[in-house]
Amino acid sequence: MVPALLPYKLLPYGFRRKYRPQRFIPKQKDLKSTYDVVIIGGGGHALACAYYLARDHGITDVCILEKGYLAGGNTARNTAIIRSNYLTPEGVRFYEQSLKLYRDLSQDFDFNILYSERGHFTLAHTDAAVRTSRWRAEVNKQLGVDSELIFPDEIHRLCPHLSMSDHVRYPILGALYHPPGSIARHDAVAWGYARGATALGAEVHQQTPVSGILIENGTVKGVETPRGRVYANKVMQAVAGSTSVVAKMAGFRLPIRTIPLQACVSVPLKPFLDQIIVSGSLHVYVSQSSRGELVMGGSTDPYGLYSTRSTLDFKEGLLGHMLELLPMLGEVKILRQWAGMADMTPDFSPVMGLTPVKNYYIDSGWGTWGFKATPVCGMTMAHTIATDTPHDLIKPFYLDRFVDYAQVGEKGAASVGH
Amino acid sequence: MMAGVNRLPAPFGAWIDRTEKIAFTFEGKEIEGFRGDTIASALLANGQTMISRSFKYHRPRSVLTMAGQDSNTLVQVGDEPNCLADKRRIEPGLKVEGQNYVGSFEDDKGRFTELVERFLPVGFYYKSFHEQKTSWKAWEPIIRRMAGLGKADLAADFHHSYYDKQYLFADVAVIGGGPAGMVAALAAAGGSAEVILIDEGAELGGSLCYARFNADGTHGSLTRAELDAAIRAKRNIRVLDGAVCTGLFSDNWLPVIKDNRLYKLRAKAIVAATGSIEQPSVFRNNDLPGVMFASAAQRLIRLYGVRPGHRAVVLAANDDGYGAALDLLDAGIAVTAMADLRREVPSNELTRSVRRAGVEIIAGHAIREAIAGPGKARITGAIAAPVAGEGTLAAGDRRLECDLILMAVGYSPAGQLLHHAGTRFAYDGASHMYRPDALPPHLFAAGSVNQAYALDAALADGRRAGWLAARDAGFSAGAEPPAPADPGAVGVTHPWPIFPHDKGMDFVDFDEDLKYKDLINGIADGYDNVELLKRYSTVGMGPSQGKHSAVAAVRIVARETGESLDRMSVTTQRPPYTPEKFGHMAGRVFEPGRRTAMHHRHLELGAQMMPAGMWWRPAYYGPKSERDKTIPAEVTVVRNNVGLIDVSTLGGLDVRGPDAAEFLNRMYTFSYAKQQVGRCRYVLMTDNAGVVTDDGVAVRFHDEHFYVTATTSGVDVVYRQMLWWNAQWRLDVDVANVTAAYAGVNIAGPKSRAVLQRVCDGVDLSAQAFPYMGAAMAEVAGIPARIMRVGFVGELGYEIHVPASQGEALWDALMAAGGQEGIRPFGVEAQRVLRLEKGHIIVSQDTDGLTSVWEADMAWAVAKTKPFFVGGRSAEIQAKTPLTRKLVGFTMANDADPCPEECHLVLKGEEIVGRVTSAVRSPSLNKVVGLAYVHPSDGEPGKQFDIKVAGGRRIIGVVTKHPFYDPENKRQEM
Amino acid sequence: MKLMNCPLNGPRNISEFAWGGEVKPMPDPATLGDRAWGDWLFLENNEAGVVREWWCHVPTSFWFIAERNTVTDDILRTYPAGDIFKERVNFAPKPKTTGAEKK
Amino acid sequence: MASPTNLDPATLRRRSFIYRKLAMAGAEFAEVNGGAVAVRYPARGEAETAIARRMGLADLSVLPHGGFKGRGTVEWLTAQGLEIGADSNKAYAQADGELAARLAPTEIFLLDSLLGTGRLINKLNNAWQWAAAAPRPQQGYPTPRQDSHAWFMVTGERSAEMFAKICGVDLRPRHCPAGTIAQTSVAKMSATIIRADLGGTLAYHLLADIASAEYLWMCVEDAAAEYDGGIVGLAALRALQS
Repeated sequence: MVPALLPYKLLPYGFRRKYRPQRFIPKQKDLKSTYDVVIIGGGGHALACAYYLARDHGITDVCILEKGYLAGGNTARNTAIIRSNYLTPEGVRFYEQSLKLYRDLSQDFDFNILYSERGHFTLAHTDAAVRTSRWRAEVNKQLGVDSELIFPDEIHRLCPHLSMSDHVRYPILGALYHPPGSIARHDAVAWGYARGATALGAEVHQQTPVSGILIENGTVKGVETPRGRVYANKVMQAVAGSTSVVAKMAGFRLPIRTIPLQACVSVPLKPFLDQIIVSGSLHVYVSQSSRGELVMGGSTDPYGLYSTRSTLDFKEGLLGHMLELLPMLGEVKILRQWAGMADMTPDFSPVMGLTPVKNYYIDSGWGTWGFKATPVCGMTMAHTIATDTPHDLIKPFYLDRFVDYAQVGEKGAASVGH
Repeated sequence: MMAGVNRLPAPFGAWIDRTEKIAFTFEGKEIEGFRGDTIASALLANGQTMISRSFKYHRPRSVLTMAGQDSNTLVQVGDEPNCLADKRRIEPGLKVEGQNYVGSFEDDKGRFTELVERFLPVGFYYKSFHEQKTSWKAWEPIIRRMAGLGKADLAADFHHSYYDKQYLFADVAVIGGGPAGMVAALAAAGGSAEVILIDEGAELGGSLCYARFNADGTHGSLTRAELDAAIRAKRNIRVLDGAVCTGLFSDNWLPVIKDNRLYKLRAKAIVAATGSIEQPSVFRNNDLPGVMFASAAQRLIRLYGVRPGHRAVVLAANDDGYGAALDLLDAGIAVTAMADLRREVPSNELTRSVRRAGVEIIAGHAIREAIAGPGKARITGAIAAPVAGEGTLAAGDRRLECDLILMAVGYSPAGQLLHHAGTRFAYDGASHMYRPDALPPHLFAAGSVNQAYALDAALADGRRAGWLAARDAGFSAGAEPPAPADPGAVGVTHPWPIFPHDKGMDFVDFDEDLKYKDLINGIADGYDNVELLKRYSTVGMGPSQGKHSAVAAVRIVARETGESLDRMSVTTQRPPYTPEKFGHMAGRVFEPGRRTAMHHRHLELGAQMMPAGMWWRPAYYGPKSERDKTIPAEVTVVRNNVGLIDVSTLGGLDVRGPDAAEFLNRMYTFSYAKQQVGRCRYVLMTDNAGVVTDDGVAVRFHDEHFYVTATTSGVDVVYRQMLWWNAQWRLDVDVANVTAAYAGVNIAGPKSRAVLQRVCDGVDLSAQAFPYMGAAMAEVAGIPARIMRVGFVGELGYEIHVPASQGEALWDALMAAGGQEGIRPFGVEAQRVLRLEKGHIIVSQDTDGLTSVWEADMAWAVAKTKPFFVGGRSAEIQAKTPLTRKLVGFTMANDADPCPEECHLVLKGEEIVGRVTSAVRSPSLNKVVGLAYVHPSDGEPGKQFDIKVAGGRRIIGVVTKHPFYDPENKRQEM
Repeated sequence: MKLMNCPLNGPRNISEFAWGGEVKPMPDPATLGDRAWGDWLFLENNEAGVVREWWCHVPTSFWFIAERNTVTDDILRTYPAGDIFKERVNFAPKPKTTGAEKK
Repeated sequence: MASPTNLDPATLRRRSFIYRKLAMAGAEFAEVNGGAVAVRYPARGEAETAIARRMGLADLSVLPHGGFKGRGTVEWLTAQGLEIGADSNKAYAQADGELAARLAPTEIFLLDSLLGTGRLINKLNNAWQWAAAAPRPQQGYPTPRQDSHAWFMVTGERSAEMFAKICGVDLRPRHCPAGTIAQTSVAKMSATIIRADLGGTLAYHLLADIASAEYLWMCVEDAAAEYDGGIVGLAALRALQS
């Protein structure tokens, strides 16, 4: 017990004269002309998929093609919240599996992803929001997920800094409390998967965009890149923010609109906010990172755009509302703002699994929730690719559910869902 | 007057007013400074060198830039954390404290982390603590405690200060009031263009205020005075000094912060004359108090009259270091030696003057190490060594006595704002700096941010940029000024001022306490791309966002990976340029709330108000403690007597024109072509996907005029959708949203007719003349009114809509008229109960984001033979698919069971098949009634289903036909 | 803050406008198959490039069309909806039996 | 009630949504158009015209205002004798000082003069009626602007600066000639601003959702405080105009 408490892994660093690097991302190799599986995109989902393809299905001849740098898209831009308190049973089961995988990732990777259980509070400021919170709590509990609807006294006890005034436009009437809600170091998740996948044989090729997709008789054959043509038996795309653009190369359209999602952090403060706080009515969420920064965001931008530009109005709106929740933070400062691109679906559930093109698979429609789904996406997509059959957990998220009028209505829980 | 041991006499200290002393405290000690002093200048003047503790190792830190560009002087000022002590001006009584220490500021226990520094390699937290869940559980709180810098003031539960915002407009905005910016503003204002010049300083001038451009040091101030006078004389230049522009957003949108205000400036064209940021040399202990930029020392001396040290060594790689040495000498500070990285020191006015002053110039030498004094609170010397090659030093150390080391080894353009706008930067192999390459439209760069380093070049560049910006904004005057012939950028920045030390503490990033080897090791771990290295090592992620570390990091990555600097760029610079307070971003809280005409009457009657969309509505009338009694009492009054509810918030739309009926046919599920004038009809709206989105009543007042109601929170969307559809259909119809124009009440209950008749002359309210679902325009209490015999509550009742400005008068009249019947106002809560007793749905409570008309069991509201209605095509398809749930009325199988709460689940076995959407113990029926989604196989009256209630208990609901109350609807038709 | 040139009100901060998505005129629902209807309704081009979109100036509830580059966010052109939708749209009466009755 | 006058606004049917605030500020009311308008604030130390020249705020909500919209509106109003120019977002002065604000090609917002006689607006409201049988002539439709919109007036040389704190449109006199209309967002509400100087004094009508009148009034008061702004009565406005 005691030795395990000591960070003994750090001892060699101190005692060795020379730094012994642990190479996480292997040096780039030459691009082969054929692979078993090509994964378009080098973010968390793609890397996780490669990892589980190798670990669970023995498929190691996998090539990950990333147009920029490793995990530099939405994986690098999200606010790293993990939770499973969804509204639909389909969503709850899926994200609960993700959360379970997350809990063991540091151990699996031998690499600390700084997974930190903080407790997640979705504040309700209207009767309707209280109802939705109860709905989510009831669905969660029925499926074994720890969630509860709590009321102002309890909220005040657990989050003493929140303004509980009822003389405001959005008084806090209740909250969905989800104790397992967590944060983690987003980059570390991707790096862990990258190391795991590459150690088992997968190749990561950065700065290698896909410029075309080879399809013969409705079956995918490979992809085009500036570094040459790459053939593959199976191809998956996991390119949040460019989903429709890549799918268009494969010849199909999706129920997706791509909309920027912005976030910002404060200058580091001594830790005071242990919880993750979300307010749908106020379009705000906030948590405090392991560096002491307040990590904050809101809802998606008001219109579609393929750009990660930032706006001033985002900050104005966000901080105005932030001070309604935490009025004492007026003198705290914003350090940096940025944006990612969210692929929004009509029902706020993902689009995963098979596509109209044979042997071409898709992992998309993550909206604002891609990070928390990373492990389960990797696991279920690996299964789907290996067996050419959608994993049970993702069957409800099939593309044709829209024309079948069988949507998975997660939207009710998600005016701002982080 | 000379407050402070290190205060220099006038004329040093151009920005301080020695006639006004100001006292404040630092760590509880009283400190005295002058008006105009910053916290840092006042502290240094009083011999308080250490100002803050570093992030990781808690090393003492002091002034580095004296320009607010670093985080070495972050302090806590009262309730404000992370305040830049070198920018923040002192005020009487200011309470300043150090940050990030354990124990006391002077005796910080946190400094012992440095002892175990070897065990904490780059990314150490990824590499350990995770072996077992127990380990991370134990260490996480410890690591978390170490995080952060300043403290939020948690005791406060209010906004600290009054912050507001203002829009500004300019033809040309010039950002930066240094020489280039001043000239740019003048050039831009040559015609009639309106120019705004934004500068951070207490006065315009930038480097003209503190730098030395010639041997006698007069050139800067004379130029400044001349330009300043010219600017003040221009009526079309507005100067915003003491203001910082923190970002450059789409379409020339600039946030400018000054005092407690955020200005939002829209300019037609922009000149960025933001200058450049001096860059450090990397050597051991380069972070300790006493090591600072040459420009920082010059600012201290010239602007604040503060002696930065007593004996200095100047490390130079350009002439500016010599200018600084002359400033030191003028201020009576000894200069032990100049170490110059260059093998050959050019001979010019400045270098010759330094030589003439008897200062030894050691060419081809770098600083290997600064010698730390006791407690590292101040350096006590420097070790200079000959430069052997790029980043390597040869033997031949020389110890130089000093308590001050100035670094003048080069610059990097302050290109943050240009970055925000998407400017590409390219590495210039001749100047060894990144320079703006392709500028976006309407944006111009001038001065040292644009590589114009020599003063004459900066002035010429400013003139050119100002002229171009004015032309871009539509104001041409005279001929285009030429670009400077020689910008003078070559020779000011050394390509490799980085000299790692075996024993470390050679900082590349002061904010994050990152040493040279941390970057090298991170690259070795595979993070060999600047962006990846930034994320892994956190280089450039601290409060100064890489202003001093980004370029060094690129140089190091380039060398380690063998990549050319031409092909690399610094990491993306994101807004803000400098940290912005939440208060500034928030400003005044603009949160409109809508109040009905009767709002104050409700308050006078003791109503508890609740938000409903944008509106405030009475929930019930009486104290909160009486809620459970009040609501049933309000219900009972309506059932037995007469009640009055404010329904002003209900949406109202006038739909007029020859195509009015056709338009409603398309927008709603029902059919309206044959609706009689003077009659009401239910409206149900679905969206194109067949989802129920709104409902209300359509009243036909004229063949071509329907008055349509919509839900309180839905009407704005309904209105916008109607206009959107008709923008495509082009029917001859006019739609007006008249929601706010009408105040409305519903007077309901068996005695409502009697009360209304009393104030309603000339209208026959009898059941025959004015039947249920009838409507008329008439006068009520002398007020023109739209009267409709509709209601949600299932009693005889009248909805009366009157001009909003007369709504209060209507309320007064009805309350007075109903006095003898004991009329009583009722609120939203009672109405919810009453409607549920009647089994009426509330759209968005009893429906959700996917509910179809079939699921809601509202097939009766769908006209089957219309050519088209929005959602109709989807409804057809949905009708062919088997239902997965159905909305039904229910009561409890067992009377003793508790009333389920809204959103308790309906289960079939363990499977979730639906939920309770509304439920209440009916005061009128004294039993539970409700609505719920159940499995379609359980959808017929009499079927039983499981409801999981609080505590996981299951109770049994019985599907029951509604209305629960008055099933034949006789009461509303009385 | 982007500027949007409203055909009625002139250049305004884009915060005064609401985005209405891509202009995709509705095909005749009476003749369209179920699958084709669903595709039209739910699938998006989500083009990375110049698109024709609906925008509404909120203070005046004025709908118009903008051509915008969804990569650069440049707004190339704005014009009243009437420039595209010129004719009154009529729907043919329904044949006697419809899907809705086969519930 | 703090008002020194005997006229209690609550005795009249038409009431401004902020009459309580005006009364608290010490307003003296007079009856206009069936409602009580704040004419002056006798307790003020400074002349109200001086305040109004600097930065004044007045509530004219009970004064007659109205409008018409829909196809045929402008043709019908022209036939009724109004003079309406071709440009939208321009306000056109009528013979007796009324304003016909053209919000859109087929939409007119009518503001009475400061006398508030209602002569023109009442005449038009009475004149408009449904024609007997279809096809009916195109004549627009009346809109209930009297009740949908609160009507404030913002006056004085600092008023443009004040607006810059709550409205993103450039209303500085040089950039916003007399008669210019801005339909925009003010303090996060939709609002219509019309520049209509009073004599030589810069002034704007501010028209916005009646249900948010109290909110907007407080926002303007807050923004105006910096410029020593104050509430003024109708009398001061009339004085400036003449």
